[in-house]
Amino acid sequence: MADNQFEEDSMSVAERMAAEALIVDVDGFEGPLDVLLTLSRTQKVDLRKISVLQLAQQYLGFIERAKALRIELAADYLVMAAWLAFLKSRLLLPPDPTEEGPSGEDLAAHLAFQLERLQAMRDAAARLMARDRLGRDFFARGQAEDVTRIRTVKYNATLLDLMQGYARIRTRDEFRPFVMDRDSVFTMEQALERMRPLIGFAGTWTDLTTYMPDGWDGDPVRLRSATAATFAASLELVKEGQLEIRQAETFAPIQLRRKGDSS
Amino acid sequence: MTDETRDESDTDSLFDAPPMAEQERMVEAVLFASAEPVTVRDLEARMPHGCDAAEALVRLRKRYEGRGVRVVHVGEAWAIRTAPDLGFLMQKETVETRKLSRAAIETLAIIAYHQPVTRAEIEEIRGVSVSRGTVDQLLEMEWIRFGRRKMTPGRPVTFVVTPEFLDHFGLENARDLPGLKELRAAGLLENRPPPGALALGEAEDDEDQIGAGQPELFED
Amino acid sequence: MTDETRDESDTDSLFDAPPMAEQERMVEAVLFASAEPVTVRDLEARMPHGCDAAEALVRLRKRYEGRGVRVVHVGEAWAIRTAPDLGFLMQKETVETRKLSRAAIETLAIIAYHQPVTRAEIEEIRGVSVSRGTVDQLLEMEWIRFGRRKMTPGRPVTFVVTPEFLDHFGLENARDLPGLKELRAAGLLENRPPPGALALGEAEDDEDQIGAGQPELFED
Repeated sequence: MADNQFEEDSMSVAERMAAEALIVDVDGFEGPLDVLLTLSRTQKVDLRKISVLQLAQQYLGFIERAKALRIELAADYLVMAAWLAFLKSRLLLPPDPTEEGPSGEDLAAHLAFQLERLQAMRDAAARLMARDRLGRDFFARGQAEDVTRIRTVKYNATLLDLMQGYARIRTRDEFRPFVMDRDSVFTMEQALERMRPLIGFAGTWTDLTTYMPDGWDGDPVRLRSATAATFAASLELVKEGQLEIRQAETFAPIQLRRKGDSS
Repeated sequence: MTDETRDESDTDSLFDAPPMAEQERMVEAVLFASAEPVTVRDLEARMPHGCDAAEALVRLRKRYEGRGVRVVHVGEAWAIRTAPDLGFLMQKETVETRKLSRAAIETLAIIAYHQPVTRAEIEEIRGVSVSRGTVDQLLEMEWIRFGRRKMTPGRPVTFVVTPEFLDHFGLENARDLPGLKELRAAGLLENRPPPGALALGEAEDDEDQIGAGQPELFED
Repeated sequence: MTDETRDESDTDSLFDAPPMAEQERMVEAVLFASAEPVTVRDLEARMPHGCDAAEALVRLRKRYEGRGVRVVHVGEAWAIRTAPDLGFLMQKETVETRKLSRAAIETLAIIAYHQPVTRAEIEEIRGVSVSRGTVDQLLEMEWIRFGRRKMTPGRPVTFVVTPEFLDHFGLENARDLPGLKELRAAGLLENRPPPGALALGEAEDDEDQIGAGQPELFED
């Protein structure tokens, strides 16, 4: 695919101009890899057969000239230069068997792969942008008809909600949390004490949260404690055979019901 | 349409107009993509020279007869519109279940326990004013309705619960609602009253009083 | 259309679904009415119970073959779009797409071909850091969105292309990207870690992850 898609004929002129521009217009490049890719075009070969050594030299030359012109180079250009200098030495010197790490050939092959991959992505981008496009070559409905949304809201409440609501008013305890010794801890004993009388009314499946004590839902610490205690208490009541408990799936609401015909 | 011959006969112009089938495609695409109805004139201005948009429209219109959309005449112009019998598809109904607000539950509870009850009485019991929205919502849900007017000054309207309410909560009548004594026994009233409001230890008086008061509320 | 027989055979449900010809009309009406692609699920939600929107779509698509508008598949959804060869008629409707920078175009292509891909991987491929503005612009155009996190250290977020992207470029799905197969065969969609010293500790996990994750995204 990336075979010979660049216009090779105009290359010499374009390349010479690019080489000039390289120095003047560092800003126009999208980083060191982009510069390397541009430089690689002077070799006029398949990116797979590119001479990385030659490329490294070209790049180092480019950096030198930029320095001479006192052009400020971003750090990554200099990092690349250092890395290419290292690569160059590895490629030129005979391999040292005592030395650890990848060979110069491996590093060079990887750089060639990176360049080829970047070029492939550029070609792909160009092909993508050249496709027939919505709003330019093909069109959506100009006069879309809106879907009228008819939204019905169904409100729900249980008898327990109703009674708790009434009890709340009659006792005016709305804003008074329970008075506790440890005021952020709701014990399982307390939860049990609270739930035992309530479960008589739980003939149908009722959400565990409806058994939560009033005034414990604000502060997350208290909410956690109350939830844990209420849940533990419901398990206790299930164990005692007074309640049934169910949960449709993980994280689904936990529901409770008075055990069938007990007493 | 009886003019199949016509397309082929248009050979006198230097640049032939596209075949009629092609013109039909063009009209179709333009009508589809245009944000507004398009006139024949506008169609022809867009189409290649020598096209007969009026003819293409006639054919296109015929093609769409009985389809899900139709080519219709809008004033001087043409547009594609949904067939009128399919208008129902352009509506989306959604049902959402929501928990009744606390204010609504409390208001409802007071009406259930104290019916017939006036708005002023509800406010007195709740200790806060009752918003119009809350009452409207309960009325709309058909859980409460207006009862007879009170024979007190101003003849205020009262609220009572409806058969739908009883049905929803599985009650035979409002008297089946657990009384305060039972609520207390069930632990729903066990919370201590706020300091100052009702002294502790008066619990029994309190109970008596409520026990006495409540039947009266349900008497009619 | 040769589907008269099938409609009558659908008689086992209590409420018969409308005949297929009628279902086709409905799908036609809904697709015409919407500027956005509509999913089969959404179609069926709007059509009467028991309808087979997928089947109706297949028939409708066939019916519009070669016409001025076409029934196209966009990701999980379906839409009607004008035939691309008639774009010249639509100067008036042409939308000026915001000019994308070279960085944005390349980033988009990398996301499309390598998805799900992390920012670090994009940077590795381009050899330069990806500016926030570039990603923001693509997100804002709704051509890319966040995908699931990678199971590599730091659990980096990934980017994937959206149905809007597919719609814009007239792609049925991400597998239809031009040259995708060839690029993959040439190994150019691999995320090869740099050899030796420069490789980070997680390079191997990373590769496994990508090797495992990518086909999955394109396969379904």
